[in-house]
Amino acid sequence: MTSPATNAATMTMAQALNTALRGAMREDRDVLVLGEDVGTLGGVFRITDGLAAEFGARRCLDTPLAEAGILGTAVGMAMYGLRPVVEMQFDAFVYPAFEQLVSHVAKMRNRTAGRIALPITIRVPYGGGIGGVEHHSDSSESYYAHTPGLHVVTPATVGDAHGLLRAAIASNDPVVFLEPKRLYWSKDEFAPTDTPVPPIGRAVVRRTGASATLLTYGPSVPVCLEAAEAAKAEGWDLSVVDLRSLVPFDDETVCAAVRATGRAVVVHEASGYAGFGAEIAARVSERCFHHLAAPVLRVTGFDIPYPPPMLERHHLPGVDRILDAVARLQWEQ
Amino acid sequence: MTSPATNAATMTMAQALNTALRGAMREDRDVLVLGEDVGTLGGVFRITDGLAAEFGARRCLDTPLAEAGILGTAVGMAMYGLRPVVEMQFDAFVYPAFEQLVSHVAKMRNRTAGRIALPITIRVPYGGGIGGVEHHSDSSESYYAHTPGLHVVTPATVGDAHGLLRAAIASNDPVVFLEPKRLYWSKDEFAPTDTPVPPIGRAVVRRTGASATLLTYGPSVPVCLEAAEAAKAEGWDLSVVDLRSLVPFDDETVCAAVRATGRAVVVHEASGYAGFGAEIAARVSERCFHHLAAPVLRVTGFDIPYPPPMLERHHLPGVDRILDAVARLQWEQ
Amino acid sequence: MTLLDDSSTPVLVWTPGAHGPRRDPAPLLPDPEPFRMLGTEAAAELDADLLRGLYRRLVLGRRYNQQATTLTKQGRLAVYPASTGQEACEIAAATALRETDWLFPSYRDTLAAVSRGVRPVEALTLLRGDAHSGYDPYEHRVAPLSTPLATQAPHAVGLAYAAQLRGDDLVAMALVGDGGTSEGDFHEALNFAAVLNAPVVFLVQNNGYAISVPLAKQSAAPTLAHKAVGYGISGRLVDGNDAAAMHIVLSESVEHARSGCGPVLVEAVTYRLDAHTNADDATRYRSPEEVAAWQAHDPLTVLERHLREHGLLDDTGVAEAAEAAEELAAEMRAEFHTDPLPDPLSLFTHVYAEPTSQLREQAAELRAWLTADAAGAPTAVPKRRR
Amino acid sequence: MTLLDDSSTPVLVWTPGAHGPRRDPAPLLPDPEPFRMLGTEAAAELDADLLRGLYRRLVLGRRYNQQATTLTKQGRLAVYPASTGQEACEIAAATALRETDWLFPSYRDTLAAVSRGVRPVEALTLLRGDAHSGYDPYEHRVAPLSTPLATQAPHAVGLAYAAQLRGDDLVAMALVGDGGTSEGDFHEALNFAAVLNAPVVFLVQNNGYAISVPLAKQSAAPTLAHKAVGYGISGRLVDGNDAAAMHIVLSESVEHARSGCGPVLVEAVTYRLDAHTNADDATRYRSPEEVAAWQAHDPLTVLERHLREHGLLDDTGVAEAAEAAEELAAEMRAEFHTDPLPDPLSLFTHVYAEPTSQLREQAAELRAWLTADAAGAPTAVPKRRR
Ligand SMILES: Cc1ncc(C[n+]2csc(CCOP(=O)(O)OP(=O)(O)O)c2C)c(N)n1
Ligand SMILES: Cc1ncc(C[n+]2csc(CCOP(=O)(O)OP(=O)(O)O)c2C)c(N)n1
Ligand SMILES: [Mg+2]
Ligand SMILES: [Mg+2]
Repeated sequence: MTSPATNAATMTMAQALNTALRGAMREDRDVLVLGEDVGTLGGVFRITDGLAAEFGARRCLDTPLAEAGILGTAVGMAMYGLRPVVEMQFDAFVYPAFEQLVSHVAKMRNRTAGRIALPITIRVPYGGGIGGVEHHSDSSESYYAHTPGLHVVTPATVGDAHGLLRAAIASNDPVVFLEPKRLYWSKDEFAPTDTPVPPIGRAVVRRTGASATLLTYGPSVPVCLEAAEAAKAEGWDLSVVDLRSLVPFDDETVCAAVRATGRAVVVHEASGYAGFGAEIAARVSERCFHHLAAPVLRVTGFDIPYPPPMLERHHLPGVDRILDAVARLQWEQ
Repeated sequence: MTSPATNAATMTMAQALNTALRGAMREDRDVLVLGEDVGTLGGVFRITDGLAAEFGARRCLDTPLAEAGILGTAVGMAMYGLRPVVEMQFDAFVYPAFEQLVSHVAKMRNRTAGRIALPITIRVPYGGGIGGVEHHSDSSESYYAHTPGLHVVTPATVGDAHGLLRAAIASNDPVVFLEPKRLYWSKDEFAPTDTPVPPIGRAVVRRTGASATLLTYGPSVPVCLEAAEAAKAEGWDLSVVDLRSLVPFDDETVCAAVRATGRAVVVHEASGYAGFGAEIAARVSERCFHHLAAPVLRVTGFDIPYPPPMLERHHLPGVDRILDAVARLQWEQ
Repeated sequence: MTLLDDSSTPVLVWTPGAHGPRRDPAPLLPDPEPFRMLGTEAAAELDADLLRGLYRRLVLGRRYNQQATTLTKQGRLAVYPASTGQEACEIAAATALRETDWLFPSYRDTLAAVSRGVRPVEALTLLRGDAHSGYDPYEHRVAPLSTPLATQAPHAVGLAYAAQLRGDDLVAMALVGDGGTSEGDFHEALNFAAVLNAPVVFLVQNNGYAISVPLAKQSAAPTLAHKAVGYGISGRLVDGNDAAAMHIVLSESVEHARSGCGPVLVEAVTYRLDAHTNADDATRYRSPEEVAAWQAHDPLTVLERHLREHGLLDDTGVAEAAEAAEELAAEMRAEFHTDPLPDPLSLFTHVYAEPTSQLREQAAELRAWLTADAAGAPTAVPKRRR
Repeated sequence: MTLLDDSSTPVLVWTPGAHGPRRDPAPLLPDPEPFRMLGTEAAAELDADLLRGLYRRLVLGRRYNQQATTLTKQGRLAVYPASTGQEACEIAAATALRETDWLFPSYRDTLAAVSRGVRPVEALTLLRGDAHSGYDPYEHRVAPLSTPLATQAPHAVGLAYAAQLRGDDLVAMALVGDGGTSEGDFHEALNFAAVLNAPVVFLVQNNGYAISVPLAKQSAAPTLAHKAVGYGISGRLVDGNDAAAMHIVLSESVEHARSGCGPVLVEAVTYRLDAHTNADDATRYRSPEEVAAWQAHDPLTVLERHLREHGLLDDTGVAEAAEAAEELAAEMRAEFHTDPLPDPLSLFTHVYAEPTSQLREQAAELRAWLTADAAGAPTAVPKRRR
């Protein structure tokens, strides 16, 4: 998706994330990585591969198996001036650390009137589509987005994975960095050195169309782009907006894209009910009310616990369900 | 708010909750209460007052101070056929139990294909307005509402406090029972024996008006009713819908009330961003699109950590902010 | 009898004059060396049938692990965390419990479940991917496999407490790994069990690793069994590769709990001979020499050697056990031969006792899509509902 | 030096031949009786200036607790959890640390913060209700008071580890209550500290109750200090009402941690003489006799008696200390005389380093309402923006 640049190479999103971590650790000795299996093993997804070898076991730290302990320890490190990057092994294993996240990480700057900043990056492989057993495919972005004090970002491209991770580590606020695990092995041409670090908080229009606008993020971005291609056959020319940042929200880009078409569909993997898509739909409905020719629809996971591998394809929003929603955008009017 | 009935007495919401617990424990020996300070002390809000004396320390159990342990223990009790009622001492102290809540309580029925039911009631004193120090005034309903497998209810009247708690304890599904702590001392005439147990999942229209509809729940219900009174002076006749049940959602009642006026304002204490109001606004905007004369507006807490006592009145949605939103419902059209 | 008896005497607080320990820690501490039977003189006294039974179960268990691993290679199982090398622990967890007792396994413990009577295909359903839990927990009193580590430990406490409250004779056993002991839930469960005097046995299989993380990075405790004293319960240390020792220590612990003497923490020292799962590359974090050293202490080898040395097993016995194991393997292959076809609409059936109106709407949507799909919707936008 | 040194030898796994404890548990166990100085013969050797200093601090501490309690009655403080009776613990936490060290207090420990130099009005801001935390944590190296129990314990570990990584000489002390030891975070913090060999001292003030819940319903451990052995660290038991013993044990523990010998868990046996907070009714869960027994063992009485008996304190000394205490009390009254007027718009300033566009919008909204309010909007709908 990025245009070829000097010294570009084809890499996977996993490699881009690894490159980002390595670069940040080389440039700033205050950056350190901690989590379960991040050291010797390089993480179960190999995102931290080679970091312990290059930076030592104390800067790429295999911790005991306790997520509250990991995040709580990171808080103390950050209080002392380090910039910890925490790896949570899977989405559902953030939950044991929820109190640390909500009651400390999110609130520390506020409760100390700005005296303590917590530049912590919390990397969370999230989402489904990889045939994981239960507790390995959750999309928990809504919990984080509803917690003031956290930034929440999620890349959909190899380049953004690198850039947003560098931006997250550079941020003086805690960032929940959601990595769409089924895009780990997606590939793209990409030159880490040439690629500017995108500021956190900016959405990007991945495709401009005139008929309707798909609003999405993370693992659903490629699905929406595919749907937009398929929609051509129906005579629909779809815009696709990749939010990238759930907090802060890029109202400007999103509203402009919706007003331009007057129709919008929100797409994400998480269960729809009180999901992040509700916020998108509510905002857009409020802010673009008089531009809307049809209600904003949502295509999301069902309101069920994440299903077992053999059924997950029915749960995940796919091209067909997206096109079906587009078809329901009251074209007859 | 309830009409006087035979053997009615004036009681506080706290007393009604206590009455409900006592009644349930008398009728069913499988009902038991556990939590921090629920025994000898009767709970910090005295909701469990006298239960240990009547039912013994093993059925009204003072536990060690560990919320995951409390909820996890309740899971095991429920697996064995008991109907545990868990008291979480304050809203923010549910967070240590978040993993048990999300990964087990919410999912157990589903992951065992219906073989294990968990009839657990999780009582959570929530919300602000009582001058509590940090971590004592959170409105965390959005986290629970977004977690499939949980029922989420919250009473706004003395009668509903009793009825909904009885319904929650009788339910074969886990229920997060949110108690608006600033309504604990609200009083009403009420007869426990005469009052039917309202089914979980039904909203109630507290006031019918023709101009616009306020959609709200829990601690904001009395505020909305007050706003509706004040609005008369402006010539607005407002409907007020008390959701009572956030999960399941009473689409029928809510949509009918919104369609009747064509204008709606959602009111809750929690931070607005990705808050439960987003779901209400998104649903209503989608389902009542062609009936809406104006966008659905939200009046909520700001997107900030809950403020210290001396500033909380600025954060909480009050009558003025609600009327201000009503004024912005594009009456000129 | 218990600390929380309704009739209990006024609660004890340390008074200025009586500050000493509320209980003597000495009896709570584990032996300095893991308890062993096989290879010791005491082993000669062991019941021959017990040992032969354990042997047959071990052989079955090993074959079970092999077959399940093979099924992953054939794509019949999505993933399999083998308990190869830990079979003595898995099996003893079953032999030490009565039918009326409960087992709370962790994700690696399908063999323990199978040893309690759960059919392999049902125990492995989670790992095949057609459903989250394939067996009825009430049938053999085996809780669903717990993937979030140590989170099932408090469930065991609650269930045991509930049984006690009803006056039922029941012990609950929770299985946790060495890594799992670091989780807060492990701590809270032990503490609750101790304070409630609930009849629970916590079995920690210390196999040296949590995926790639060795014990030395997990805990600095003298032994994991030493954690018991911090809860005021008994700690036992046992050789997890000695099936006889495992059976004895767990049986004693279960009876200790059953008789109202309180929960027990048992640490079984063992080793995971296979990788974490079939998807793991164990050579990244441990040496072939280390694995070889433990292979020499394989629970099956150790027991077989003992039996042969004591004339309790001959080639016929070995062949018989192997045959039974082959039967099990054949049964597993047969069960896994066909692909399960879980019903997509089952997604909505067990979220709540009754589906909410929201779920009914969503089920209707999915049904419509499935129907359109089956009917073969127009090609331009295939499968789309019109 | 530490377990995780880059250069460390290959990780130790128990090998079949060497199954015994990886470290000897004996030295980790606490003494059977709490360590005491005052009233013992050894007390005669104590430095007189140290004791007189502790006395003055105790008198100040007691007065601080009284004044703060009075402020709640006057509505100047929203709530106050007094540490009356626990002053020796609070104070020793400060005297045992160097200026460069860090303190991680729990919600009850404002006196410990004040003893490290935080101004009372700043330490009490949280409880007055004008801001969440009134002091700059970096000024006196005191972390914000932690309301969610035990959650600050892992912070202490992380900070101590970070300092170690940078080669800075620093010890972190985390204060937890007896109730707080039941939380998972307490367990995880101790384990992390032990495994990382981080210089942390965990001080548990066992005051017998968690609100209404007595220790016997909180833990069945011989003593809470016995928990140390489960993490492979040293446990110390000390009389929390003996200021000299507290100072000595904490100083030794801090130096133990500082010198790289690992974290220490100290249990101080003490008693909360006041109710949980001014809003609590302690008569619901404990007897006047019990309170009276502890009053006789009041840390202030105990130390004063010792000083007088050894001729180290006379009426002048008592009067001087009382005078200093009255000065502190007067200062507190003066500071709390005026109502703070926190700026409503400050709500938005420290959520993020830079407010998001969402927060800027919301701040503008609030500003508009406040302006309308000040301008006196029409009466029918007062304060409403038009
Ligand atoms: C709460 C939680 N965190 C992380 C994981 C991911 N995970 C799965 S297995 C494992 C290692 C478990 O080690 P141990 O407890 O020793 O059990 P073993 O695998 O050795 O049987 C990890 C970290 C998990 N399942 N649950
Ligand atoms: C995580 C959490 N759960 C519950 C509470 C509510 N609470 C406040 S103080 C307290 C008792 C604390 O007891 P202890 O740890 O012994 O400290 P003490 O009050 O005796 O100083 C409780 C339950 C809390 N603050 N945090
Ligand atoms: Mg292990
Ligand atoms: Mg206490």
